[in-house]
Amino acid sequence: MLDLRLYMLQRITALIMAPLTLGHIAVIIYAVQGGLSAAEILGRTQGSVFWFLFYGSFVLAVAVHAAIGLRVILHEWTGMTGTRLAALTWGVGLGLFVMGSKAVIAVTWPVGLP
Amino acid sequence: MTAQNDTLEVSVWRGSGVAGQFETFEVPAQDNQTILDVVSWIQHYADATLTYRFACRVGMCGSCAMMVNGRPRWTCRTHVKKVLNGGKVEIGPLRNLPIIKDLAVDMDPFFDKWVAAGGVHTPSASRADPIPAIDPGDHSRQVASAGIECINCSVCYAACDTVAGNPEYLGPAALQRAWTLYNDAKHEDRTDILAAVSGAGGCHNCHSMGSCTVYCPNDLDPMSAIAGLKRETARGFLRRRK
Amino acid sequence: MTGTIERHDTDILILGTGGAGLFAALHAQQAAPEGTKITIAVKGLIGKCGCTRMVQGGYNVALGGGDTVARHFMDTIEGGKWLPNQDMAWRLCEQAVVRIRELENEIGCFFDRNPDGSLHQKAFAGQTADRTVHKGDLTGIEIINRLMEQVLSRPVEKLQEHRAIGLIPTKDGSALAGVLMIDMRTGGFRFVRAKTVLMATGGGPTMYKYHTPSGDKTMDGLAMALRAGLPLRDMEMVQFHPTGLLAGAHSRMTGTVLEEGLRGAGGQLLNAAGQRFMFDYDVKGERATRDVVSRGIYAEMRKSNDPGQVGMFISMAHLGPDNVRRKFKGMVRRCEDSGFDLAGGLVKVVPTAHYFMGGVVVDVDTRTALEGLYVAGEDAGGAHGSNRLGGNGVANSTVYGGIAGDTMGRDIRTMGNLRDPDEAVLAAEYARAVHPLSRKPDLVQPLRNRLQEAMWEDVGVMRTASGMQRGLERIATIEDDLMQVGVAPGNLAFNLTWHDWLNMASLCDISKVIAKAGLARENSRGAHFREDFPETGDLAASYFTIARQDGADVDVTREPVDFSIVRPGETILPEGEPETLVAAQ
Amino acid sequence: MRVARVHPLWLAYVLHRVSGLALALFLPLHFWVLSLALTQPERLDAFLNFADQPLVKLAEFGLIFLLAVHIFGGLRLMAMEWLPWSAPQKTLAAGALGVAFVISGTFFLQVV
Ligand SMILES: Cc1cc2nc3c(=O)[nH]c(=O)nc-3n(C[C@H](O)[C@H](O)[C@H](O)COP(=O)(O)OP(=O)(O)OC[C@H]3O[C@@H](n4cnc5c(N)ncnc54)[C@H](O)[C@@H]3O)c2cc1C
Ligand code: HEM
Ligand code: SF4
Ligand code: F3S
Ligand code: FES
Repeated sequence: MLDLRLYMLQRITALIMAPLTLGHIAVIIYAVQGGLSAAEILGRTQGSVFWFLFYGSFVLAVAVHAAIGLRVILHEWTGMTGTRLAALTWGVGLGLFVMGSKAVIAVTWPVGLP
Repeated sequence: MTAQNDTLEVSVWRGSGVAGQFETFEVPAQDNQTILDVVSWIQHYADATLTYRFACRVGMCGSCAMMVNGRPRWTCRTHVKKVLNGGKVEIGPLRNLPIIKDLAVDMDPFFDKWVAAGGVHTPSASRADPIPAIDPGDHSRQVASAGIECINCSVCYAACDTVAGNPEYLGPAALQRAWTLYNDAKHEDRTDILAAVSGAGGCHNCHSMGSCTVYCPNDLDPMSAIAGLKRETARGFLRRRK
Repeated sequence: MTGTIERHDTDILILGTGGAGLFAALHAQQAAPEGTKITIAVKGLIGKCGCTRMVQGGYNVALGGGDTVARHFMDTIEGGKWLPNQDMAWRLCEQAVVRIRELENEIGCFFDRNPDGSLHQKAFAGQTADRTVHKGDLTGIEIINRLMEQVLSRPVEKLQEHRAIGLIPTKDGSALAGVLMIDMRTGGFRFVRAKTVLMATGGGPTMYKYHTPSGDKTMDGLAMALRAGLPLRDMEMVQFHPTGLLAGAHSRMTGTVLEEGLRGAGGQLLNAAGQRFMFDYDVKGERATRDVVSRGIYAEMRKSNDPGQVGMFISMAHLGPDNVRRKFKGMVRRCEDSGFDLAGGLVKVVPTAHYFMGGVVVDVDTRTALEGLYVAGEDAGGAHGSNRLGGNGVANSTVYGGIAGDTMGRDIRTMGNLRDPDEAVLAAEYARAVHPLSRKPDLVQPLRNRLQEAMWEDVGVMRTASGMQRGLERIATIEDDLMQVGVAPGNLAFNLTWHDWLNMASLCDISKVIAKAGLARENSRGAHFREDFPETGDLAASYFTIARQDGADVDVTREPVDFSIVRPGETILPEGEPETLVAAQ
Repeated sequence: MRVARVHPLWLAYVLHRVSGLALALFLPLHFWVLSLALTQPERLDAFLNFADQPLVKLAEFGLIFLLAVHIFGGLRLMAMEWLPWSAPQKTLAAGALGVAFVISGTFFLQVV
């Protein structure tokens, strides 16, 4: 179910996410001091190429990573195989990617609050 | 501890294929009694139709493995005292393999995977050649020797949840054999092994849950052997991409 | 009344997957013409049953460093007390050199090395050179695992858990047509025709109260050969290992070997009073050869004459428990698992039946008197004479297994079609096997216990004419009782009790032959010791025994040993060669 | 039939799987909330206020904890798989858990 290619993809995406996620947590810890507000968050991120790339690559990586992870769990726990498993893997991956992209765009696109 | 009781209450799995249930027997307790002795006593004196398998009686052949209180073990080397629970013990067929009857399982899938993992020596010399000098202290030889005493008893295979969930997974013993051969200087097709363990059922399915290493009665460490295969295949993957 | 017997055809059939059977399969594949069908039938799982797997000490082969094939040969002849078939012994020593290279280079075994990378060799008792190649003290596992992989990965038909029960000749009796077997998993019968059949079922003297071989070995092969009318030689020769573990009659651990190395390293044998006794029997004390130590322990047991005190003790503690634990890790753990402390305490030991030197008469190419039947390994007689040297057992099974494969592969080219069986014999063999199914079910195990007691007491380590006569009577009664004991016919799938019954039938048949051959040898050689004839006898007039089925009886005759290579008192070693190359311990 | 297999490495595996699964289930929710920023910022604010409640704080702590567990569990795994040292695996498993605690604990302290 997990050949070398999928394995490498999962490991590489994990390696990409590790610093991103830790960075994200650090930011949150820093940010929550004094309470969060939407404006505060967005003020920092919107229009920033850095944060766009930061969260964008996270979304890309996590879509791949979680899709592969869920694929393995589904196979081992439900015995699902073949096209259904492949379809679900892609579905999860694309779903996460679309939802994640929307979030990233919402948070980093330089439009400002309407 | 109630080992002093003069009888043991033994639940034994009965049935063929998927159907079956536990059946309880009273077995006289003895000093120096192994689980294999208990099972044998039942067949000899209580129920002539009980099926199980053994050969060597001393932990060399790996044919007597069963689930004892839910844990895979060599029954010929398991002293009753070690597993007795309030005078009771539960004995079932080895997990993760098709049951033929009662306590005997079909080991063919285990051995098919052994071969599929590339666990067969391919010669780099012939009987006409001298035996190669090999430094026993050489690093790769020591890695190869670490797993060489495996008796293919399938205890690790039964312990692994990945095998349980993923029928294609080659399993710890087969992969450990592949790793041994990969490190064997005498083996001709070392890269073939990496290909054999990189497919859909290959080493990359292992989650390093370590039950193989924890339960191997031989103190072998298939988990680390599999990690070795992952390392080498990953290295090969990256190199190829360059 | 042949119920349903499934018919099956092949070209080359191999019975057993010890060193002999597996090597035969590989060599047959190399030697036979393209398209030859090869089938392996075995009582257990491929490679996991039999004794080759249990080999501890190692593999004898002369690989230079002063050692020569001639020296190996001389040790084998002298160890066998001049009874071996010399041509077979020579071939064994000569071919072992090739076989060990094959094992390392082609099969993939890795044997222990010296620091300089060359093979490590040590000396078993009775050898005049460091000759034994080994993999720690688990040599058999390495050999059989590697052979098993090779065979499993080849297109050989595998009939696992198939028990051979009868050799079926052609109607005119001139050749073998095939083998009747039971598919143990289903309980069904299967008759397999083959042009050539190798019998490599490995003997196995498990009719003794204490025995080392694996549970699947019960003399089936020799019993089948006897019924098929083949001559068996040296059938009185049962090798006892001096230190079998004594864990009680109820335990399958009882009889299993505590390795030779324990005594070699200085292990002491003690009696119930805690005293060493082996020096009363031999100047080498505990380090004397197997037969001598076995007799010493046996005599001491008899001396103590205490029914509550069976067996003697082995003590290692004086060598330092930690040291012992380090040096004999496997043995210490094994004892521990069955409840004994080998490193620091006393472990009870008893001589245990280990190897069977007797077997079917074969030529140096493993051919027998019956066309189409070949025999190799422990089932074949002749190579060891009255005593097998430690390390010559696997050498024998792998060398001759390979030769059998080569010979069958070659012979099959000139053989015509498959032969048709004598249906009457087939029906008789079938009837024999189903006999218990129509009797009232009863316990089989007590009969096995009785047979084992009888053989141990009357046809064991030390023998007398009256003892062996008594033994024969006891066997006869047990056999009569066996014929009355039934097995419930309801569920024959993987029915171990039915197979226990069949095991008993084979063991009784061969037990009788052992006792009769023992009676026929009126001197003491190697493993065979007659209290009433303790002398070796005239070496130059050495004879070996031949047993044959004669109607309902077994007939034993004597035949002179053919000293085809060397005569007693002479040697083939060059003049001036030292007597031994082994440094004194 | 019952299967007995509880030992540290197996627990580490279960923890890794459960945390991965939980994260995978939570992530879509997280993305959804963030994407509200574009269309309905007031609902995002409302959510953030809601997130100030102690119970929710605890849940967040759990989440960060899971994330930390998963990350360090994952790093532990990759170290085991790829780095030559492999013996002290149990220590690694425990260590990963420890680091996870420290991180999420810091978060917790900061937040409360
Ligand atoms: C504990 C122990 C230690 C030993 N140590 C040494 C040593 O250190 N060095 C040494 O040289 N020798 C040693 N020996 C002896 C050695 O093991 C044997 O000489 C040799 O392995 C015999 O090989 P084989 O192939 O003839 O028989 P085996 O390896 O015994 O194989 C016999 C095969 O025949 C099968 N079989 C039996 N009956 C039937 C049937 N009816 N139908 C189908 N199949 C059947 C069995 O299941 C098995 O597969 C030792 C033996 C024992 C028991
Ligand atoms: C936050 C987003 C993440 C999600 C949703 C997620 C999800 C998952 C899932 C569902 C699995 C499958 C678990 C299993 O097979 O048992 C998994 C496996 C894995 N994850 Fe993550 N993960 C995330 C982040 C990370 C990070 C940051 C790392 C980096 C260290 C990581 C490392 C791994 C590894 C190594 C595996 C493989 C486990 C195995 O083979 O047993 N993950 N992940
Ligand atoms: S690795 Fe250990 S448990 Fe697994 S088959 Fe080999 S000896 Fe048995
Ligand atoms: S138990 Fe199974 S998951 Fe891997 S570490 Fe061992 S093979
Ligand atoms: S009977 Fe051989 S390992 Fe237990």
